[in-house]
Amino acid sequence: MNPKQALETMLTIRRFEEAVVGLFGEHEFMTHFHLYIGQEATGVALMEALGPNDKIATHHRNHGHVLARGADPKHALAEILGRENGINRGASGTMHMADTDRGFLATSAIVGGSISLATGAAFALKTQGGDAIAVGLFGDGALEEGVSYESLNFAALWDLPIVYVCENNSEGALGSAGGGFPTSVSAVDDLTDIPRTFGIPVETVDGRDVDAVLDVAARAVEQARQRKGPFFIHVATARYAGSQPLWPTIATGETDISMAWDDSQISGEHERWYRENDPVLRYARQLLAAGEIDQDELKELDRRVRERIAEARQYALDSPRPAPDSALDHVFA
Amino acid sequence: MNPKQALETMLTIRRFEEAVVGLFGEHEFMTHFHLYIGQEATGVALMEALGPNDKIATHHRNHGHVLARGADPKHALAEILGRENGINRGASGTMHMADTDRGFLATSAIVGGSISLATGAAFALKTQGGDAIAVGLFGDGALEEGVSYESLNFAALWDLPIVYVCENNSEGALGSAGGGFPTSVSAVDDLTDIPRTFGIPVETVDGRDVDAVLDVAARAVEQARQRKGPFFIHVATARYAGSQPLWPTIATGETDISMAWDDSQISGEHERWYRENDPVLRYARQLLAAGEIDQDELKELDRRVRERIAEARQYALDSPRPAPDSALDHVFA
Amino acid sequence: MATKNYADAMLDVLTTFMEEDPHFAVMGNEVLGIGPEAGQFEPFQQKYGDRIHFPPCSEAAFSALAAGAAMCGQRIFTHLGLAPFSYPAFSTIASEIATARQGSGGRVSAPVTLHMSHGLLHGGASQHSESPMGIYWNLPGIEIVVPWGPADLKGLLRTAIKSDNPTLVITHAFGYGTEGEVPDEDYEIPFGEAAVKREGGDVTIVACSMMVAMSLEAADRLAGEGIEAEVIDLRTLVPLDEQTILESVSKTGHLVVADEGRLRCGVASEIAATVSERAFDALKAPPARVTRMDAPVPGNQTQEAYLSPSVEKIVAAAKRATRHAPAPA
Amino acid sequence: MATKNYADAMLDVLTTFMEEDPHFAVMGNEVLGIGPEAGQFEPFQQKYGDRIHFPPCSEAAFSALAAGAAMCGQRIFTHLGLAPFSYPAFSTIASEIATARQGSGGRVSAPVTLHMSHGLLHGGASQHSESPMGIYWNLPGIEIVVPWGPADLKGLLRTAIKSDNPTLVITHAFGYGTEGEVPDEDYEIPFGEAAVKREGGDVTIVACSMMVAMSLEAADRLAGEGIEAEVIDLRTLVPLDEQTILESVSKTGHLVVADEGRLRCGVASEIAATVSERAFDALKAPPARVTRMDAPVPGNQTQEAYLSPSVEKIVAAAKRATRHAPAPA
Ligand SMILES: Cc1ncc(C[n+]2csc(CCOP(=O)(O)OP(=O)(O)O)c2C)c(N)n1
Ligand SMILES: Cc1ncc(C[n+]2csc(CCOP(=O)(O)OP(=O)(O)O)c2C)c(N)n1
Ligand SMILES: [Mg+2]
Ligand SMILES: [Mg+2]
Repeated sequence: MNPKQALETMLTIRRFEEAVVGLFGEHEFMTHFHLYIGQEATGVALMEALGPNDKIATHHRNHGHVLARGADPKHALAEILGRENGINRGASGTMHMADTDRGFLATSAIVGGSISLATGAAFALKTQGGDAIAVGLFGDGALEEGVSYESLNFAALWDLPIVYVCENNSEGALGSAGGGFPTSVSAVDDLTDIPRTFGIPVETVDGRDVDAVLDVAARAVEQARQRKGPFFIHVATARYAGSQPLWPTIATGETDISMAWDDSQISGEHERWYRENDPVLRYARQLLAAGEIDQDELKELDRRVRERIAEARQYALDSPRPAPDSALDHVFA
Repeated sequence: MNPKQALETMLTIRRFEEAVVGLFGEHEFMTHFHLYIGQEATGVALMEALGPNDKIATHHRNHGHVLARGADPKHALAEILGRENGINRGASGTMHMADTDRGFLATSAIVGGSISLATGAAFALKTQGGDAIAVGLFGDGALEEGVSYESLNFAALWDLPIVYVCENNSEGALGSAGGGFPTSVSAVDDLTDIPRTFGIPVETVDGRDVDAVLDVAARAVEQARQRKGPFFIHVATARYAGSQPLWPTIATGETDISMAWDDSQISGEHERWYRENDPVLRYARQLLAAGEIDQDELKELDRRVRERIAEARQYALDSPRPAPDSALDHVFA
Repeated sequence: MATKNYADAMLDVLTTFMEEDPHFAVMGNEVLGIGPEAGQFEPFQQKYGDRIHFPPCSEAAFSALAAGAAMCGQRIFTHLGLAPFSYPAFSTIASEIATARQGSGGRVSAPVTLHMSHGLLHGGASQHSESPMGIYWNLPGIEIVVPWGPADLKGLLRTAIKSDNPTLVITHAFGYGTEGEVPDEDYEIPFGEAAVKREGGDVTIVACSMMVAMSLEAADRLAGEGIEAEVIDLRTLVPLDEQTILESVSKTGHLVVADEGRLRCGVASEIAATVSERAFDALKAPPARVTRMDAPVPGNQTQEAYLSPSVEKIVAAAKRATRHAPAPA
Repeated sequence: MATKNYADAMLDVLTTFMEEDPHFAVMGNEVLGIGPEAGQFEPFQQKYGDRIHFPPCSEAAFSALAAGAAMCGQRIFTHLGLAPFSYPAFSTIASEIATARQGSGGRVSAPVTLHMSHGLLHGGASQHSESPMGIYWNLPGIEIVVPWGPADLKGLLRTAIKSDNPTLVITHAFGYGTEGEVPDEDYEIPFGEAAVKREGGDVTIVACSMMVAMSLEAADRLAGEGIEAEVIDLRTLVPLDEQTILESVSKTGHLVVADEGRLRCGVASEIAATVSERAFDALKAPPARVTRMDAPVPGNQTQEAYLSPSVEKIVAAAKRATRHAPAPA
């Protein structure tokens, strides 16, 4: 993994999500949406560990996955705005982006959808031979849907080449009872007991730590590639404050990259976020400390990313909407 | 528990099922059905442990549960033959017998149905106060349906007063792959790991042993009654040879009670069944050995049971069928 | 009388049951949706928190839980969320709840009230935009309520919760904020009584839920062109008030059915078939169905609008119907 | 040509795909049902055992597994069992399989073949006796095949598995043993082509699956009374061959739809509505629906018979239709 590149991708995801919230505020799209802020390290490290032929099924919180896998932000933003030249011709919107050119199988907003479809991909990849693997990305809430247990049973029974990636963002979540966005409600204290029950090897990793995620992801992917059966990665992340309410906000403000070296303005309600939980700032500090990057390079990198997202934003806004009657184009092959 | 009475109920269930197979052979009913043979000890001991106000949801293999709870064989047989004076006015047939007077909540033939409905009963009983508990009876196969995991989660999360009774009859089953009746296909080596994952106390018990089942059932029921949360009983029984194929048979022949004291004719393919696995013969031998009953009493008991079932059979055959247009009587209240 | 929205009306009813019945419970997440009205839930939650349950994302089990509880006599208002989230519970609804009474010779009953939100969501895409009335109407054993307007919602919801039958209450996801005059006191609106929301002699427009509002708007436009439309709000699909529909059609001779669900085997098909069967001689023109087109809804407002029933489409259908020249005998 | 039953016909097709496609797989339990034909599976299993998978009782996951595999280009014939066992998989079918292509702007497709058995089972009760065609027909994005007769089954099943769309093949649980002349070679019957199984000029009887056989028997009886019925076997609901139906009705002027599903929002309602809408002027009498009555089926043969569509009911409906005296103009 090229650290600078990884940081750039993480920051790209961050700026992308900041742009998404802006566009929603400007009524450029009206539907419910979900931010990947706070989870960037997971997407970037995981995709780093995957090969070009691997298949991925993901869920409603998919923006970061699609971008980390290499999709162009301008096509992703165009998609969210429902434009003709979006990743899915404007038909999927924010919750269903499925970039099949990059191995995305399907993106389901039905909790339990991605874990079950990914299991099927693993079944096909095993049957077809070769060494491609399947990845199922889902949240902790998916472990409340019965179909997820059923799917784990299949993966274990039939030794399927799949890596399950559960992004647990419940820490600090309000949940429905708290009037916020729903979060995990489970009697299972340690969610890793669930895959363990089915005999699926599992590890918990700190989702704020790029290197840690890459390390476990690489081993998980290798095991599946070697056809040694499924692996379950439980990624623990602190929930982004802006993802606590029913509708996302940029609660911590637009990310100020200078916080990576300048402590002085870090304070207030979100101090802990800036210091410990923001995966982007964390990784930036780490690279600065290691001398992998210096302040000027970091500023330059940030400028480049801002510019790219600004261009993507304009591209999306300038893009044409699909013809109304194209609504019937893809009901059947 | 009165041992003689328990034995009589077990034998009643056995003779009842023998009569059911006979009636099917005579085309008195045509649907798929399921025998409780080999599991009599569980039903009898469990019902012994329950109180009059407890609620029970059971599944397709329900004959023994309904009889053990005290239903009159003649009403049960009339039900199976679809007669007006059956337990459910002839509308439920073999797979849905729901004797509400005896606390049966509902009897579902959808795998996963009874465990989920029973969980709801426990919710109501907890809300309503009092000390009544709910019991969910289901097979090992139910632990393949996602809804079962979801239900266990609810029971654990909300401390519901419920005893789950999983009758595992997979030992010796052929399963679908073997061309027989479907049986458990799970990657979970020890099914008790499933409730354990949700923090639900669980015990495995030998389903051929009346006393053992009664012992654990009594403790489980007491815990639920005291509102100390759910309990899961995993009952292990050997599968009855007649329940291996898709359609049940009396594979081991009509039960010869004299095998309880006379070894001489025990031989052949089913020797192990007669000696070790048949819960009725086992319990009869146990009571004989303990001097709780003697041969003559046992013969007399068997005669009484045969007579009762013969009468029930005649009663069922003589019973009227419901009026055809009663098919619309109970769609709505 | 006061001006209230759906959310107010729902809370009125739920509050009364909380007060009337010490065991009454509410189960579900985002019971008042995720729009601005969601906030109205908080004071209610404050007051009755111990009987308000926020289940895990396990629709199959929590609908079964509500059904099992109802079988024991407990009333639970159960909110499944958006209609597509009821699909993981489909087996529970179709095979347990709908069949409990008939399958037991009338001895078991599961009088649970299941609430879900339906409708097209301005780009919400197929997995959030179902209008499943046709699917559930094919399952006898469940009463189906499809109200429009807070006053009807209040009276019908009370009837639903009191009903000894399982009841499905399907309201529009965008309806929570809809306002109207709502009586303060409690009242019940009997099931099986459609409401003539507008009288007219030229064409009968049958609708439910939000399509009632569109049909009324269409009727106004039609009036401008000299066509008087009678607008019938079904209010409940099960039981269905056939009489009101048939009487209206025998008066107008023309039928338009407007439904937000899909065409094939949907509400519009059922009404059109029933009228054709029962009032054939009264019909002067083909019955017209105005529905969501038969395609999964893309997550795109432009495409969604194309697929959606609309005031324009209702107006056009009504005109076509009233101008139909019967074939020479 | 040889005399074969459904089971033979299915095995013919599955065998060809096993031979043609090294990755083709079969997944399901009791693929040939639990009747006498179940035994015919064994030699097939012997030969292709490594690609025949017996899943746990987890319909939601194994239908999703088949869909996910299909998204990766693997063809899997997936047997869900009896129709009610497809209900735990309803979310997978409705929200994933049906919507995959449209929701992705045509980039994703899930060309899975799902097979299930429907129908009344002589006392099998509601949880085993669903005929869910109406429910699934309300879900665009899935092709629906409802064959009758082993020859049609063979040709339609091959088309289904080859199709690049998700396909639901719904056969009658009592059909496995039904025999007929079946060509030995492989062939495909295109979707969307109904078959006129009997010609007649007085009344059109539209049916699918086992109701085709009942309709043909009814037609014979009607002929005895001088009424010539034309019997149309829909063969596929999606796509629907409207033309063949409409042409027949414009010839006969009378329509009877026979369906084993329920009345409300069922197949009969859809056909009746479509014909009323599209061939209104040709209809000389009200369209008649002969269906399963709207009640959960009790586990009782006497009551079941009362609820069931029958030859007698079809005959009576056809007579009523042809004798309808139109209202004086
Ligand atoms: C079957 C179903 N039920 C309910 C919902 C509503 N819903 C949308 S997101 C969500 C919470 C998901 O939590 P999690 O899986 O942890 O993902 P996160 O948003 O936390 O990343 C719920 C319940 C849904 N989409 N699908
Ligand atoms: C949802 C569902 N899927 C499939 C079936 C078919 N089926 C009937 S019984 C059975 C096996 C049940 O095994 P288990 O739960 O262990 O009960 P047992 O018959 O062994 O006592 C199956 C799969 C069903 N009834 N319901
Ligand atoms: Mg989460
Ligand atoms: Mg079993």
